[in-house]
Amino acid sequence: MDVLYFAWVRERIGLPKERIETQAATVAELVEELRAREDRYAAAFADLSALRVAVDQELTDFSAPLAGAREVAFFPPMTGG
Amino acid sequence: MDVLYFAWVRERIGLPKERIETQAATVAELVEELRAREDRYAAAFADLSALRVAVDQELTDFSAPLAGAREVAFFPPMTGG
Amino acid sequence: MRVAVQSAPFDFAAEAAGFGQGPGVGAVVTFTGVVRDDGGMAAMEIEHYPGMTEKALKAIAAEAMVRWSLSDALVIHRHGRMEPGEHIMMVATAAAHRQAAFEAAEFLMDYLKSRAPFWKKEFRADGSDWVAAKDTDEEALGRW
Amino acid sequence: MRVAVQSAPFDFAAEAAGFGQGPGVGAVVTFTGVVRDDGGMAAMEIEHYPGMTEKALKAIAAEAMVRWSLSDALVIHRHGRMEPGEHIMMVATAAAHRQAAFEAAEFLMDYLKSRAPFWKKEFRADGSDWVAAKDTDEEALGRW
Repeated sequence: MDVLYFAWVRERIGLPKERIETQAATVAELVEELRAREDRYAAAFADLSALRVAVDQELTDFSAPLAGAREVAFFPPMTGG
Repeated sequence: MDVLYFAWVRERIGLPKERIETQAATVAELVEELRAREDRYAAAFADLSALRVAVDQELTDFSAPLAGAREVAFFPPMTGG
Repeated sequence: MRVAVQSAPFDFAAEAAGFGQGPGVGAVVTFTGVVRDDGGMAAMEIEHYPGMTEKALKAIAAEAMVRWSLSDALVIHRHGRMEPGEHIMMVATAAAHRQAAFEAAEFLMDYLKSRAPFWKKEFRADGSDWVAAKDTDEEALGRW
Repeated sequence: MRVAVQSAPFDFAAEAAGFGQGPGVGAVVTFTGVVRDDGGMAAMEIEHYPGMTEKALKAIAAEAMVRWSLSDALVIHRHGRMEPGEHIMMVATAAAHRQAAFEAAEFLMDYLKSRAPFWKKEFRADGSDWVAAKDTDEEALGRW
């Protein structure tokens, strides 16, 4: 699945997008996998309360299932307008 | 003093403005004098709750004193905007 | 801050383009009132109280400027005859943040509706009538 | 109803001039966000989530259309680099009455601020920083 990062999450991890093969059943499980990879992921996902997640371009929460998902995005709270 | 009428008050009384010599101490006393004049005045001032009054171009109420006033205006509730 | 009472049409887009350019402005709100064509209305005529109208609008705009620390405020209100689709009036507010700009614009509108000396008359095929003031407009003042 | 996400500047006055012309429209509200020059900010950069942004704005605008029986709604939001004084975004709402037009515009703004995938970065002489989301913006959603 495609995993996208925006704003300081993108900067901290160092790339905007990557393809990840995962068996994670939920967003939270995917986050655990990413955290275990490298320090920069652990740093980006250190405080989940400072992050938001979208699955297939719909805002959701970390308990959301990933079955059938094509795209998951992580980013800080939005500051549009 | 100048007495002005607007909207349906003007139409009912039949003129936009007139000069009136009065000893009335308050707006309410002026209204009593006008009511006593002719039916068209009595009709216009039949229901004071449907009227608003300004003394010298400031909104006020019927108990307002007239001492020193140059201009009194009677009109229905405003409908601007 | 600018206030205008006029019978001539105004150019809403041009007024909006020239408004709220100052430093520190982060939010601009405009409101425009348009003559509705509902109910078969052919035209509207707005009567006003020359002299008092300008004073009332200036007082309302000055209060909004202070209360919401506005960078600028604009009120334009027409009088005379207008047809459906024509702009009756507009207000514009400029502030650092959106809440102040929105609140000040709504405050100006609520006061214009019930405290500025304008009276609307509607002309239809079967006659004309003065528009009655709405209780809800009077009640809207309660929140300020 | 129209939604646009673009890096190019937009002409607020021209957009406002062409908006809300339909029958039955009595009230038009616009909101424009402007890059503030306070605190010595040299420029702002807005990142967004292509694809999701358009979907989110359309969903928010469509909800406003239904909820306030709007005649029309417009949302334009820029991304990329902007300097102080430039327009970041605008919303416009057209309705029969002023309360619906105001409420719908405020609803659109509150949702844009906290639910549309945009992120602002400020550039100053001494560096750059992502703008932190405000608790008050999140709380503002509670009223809808």
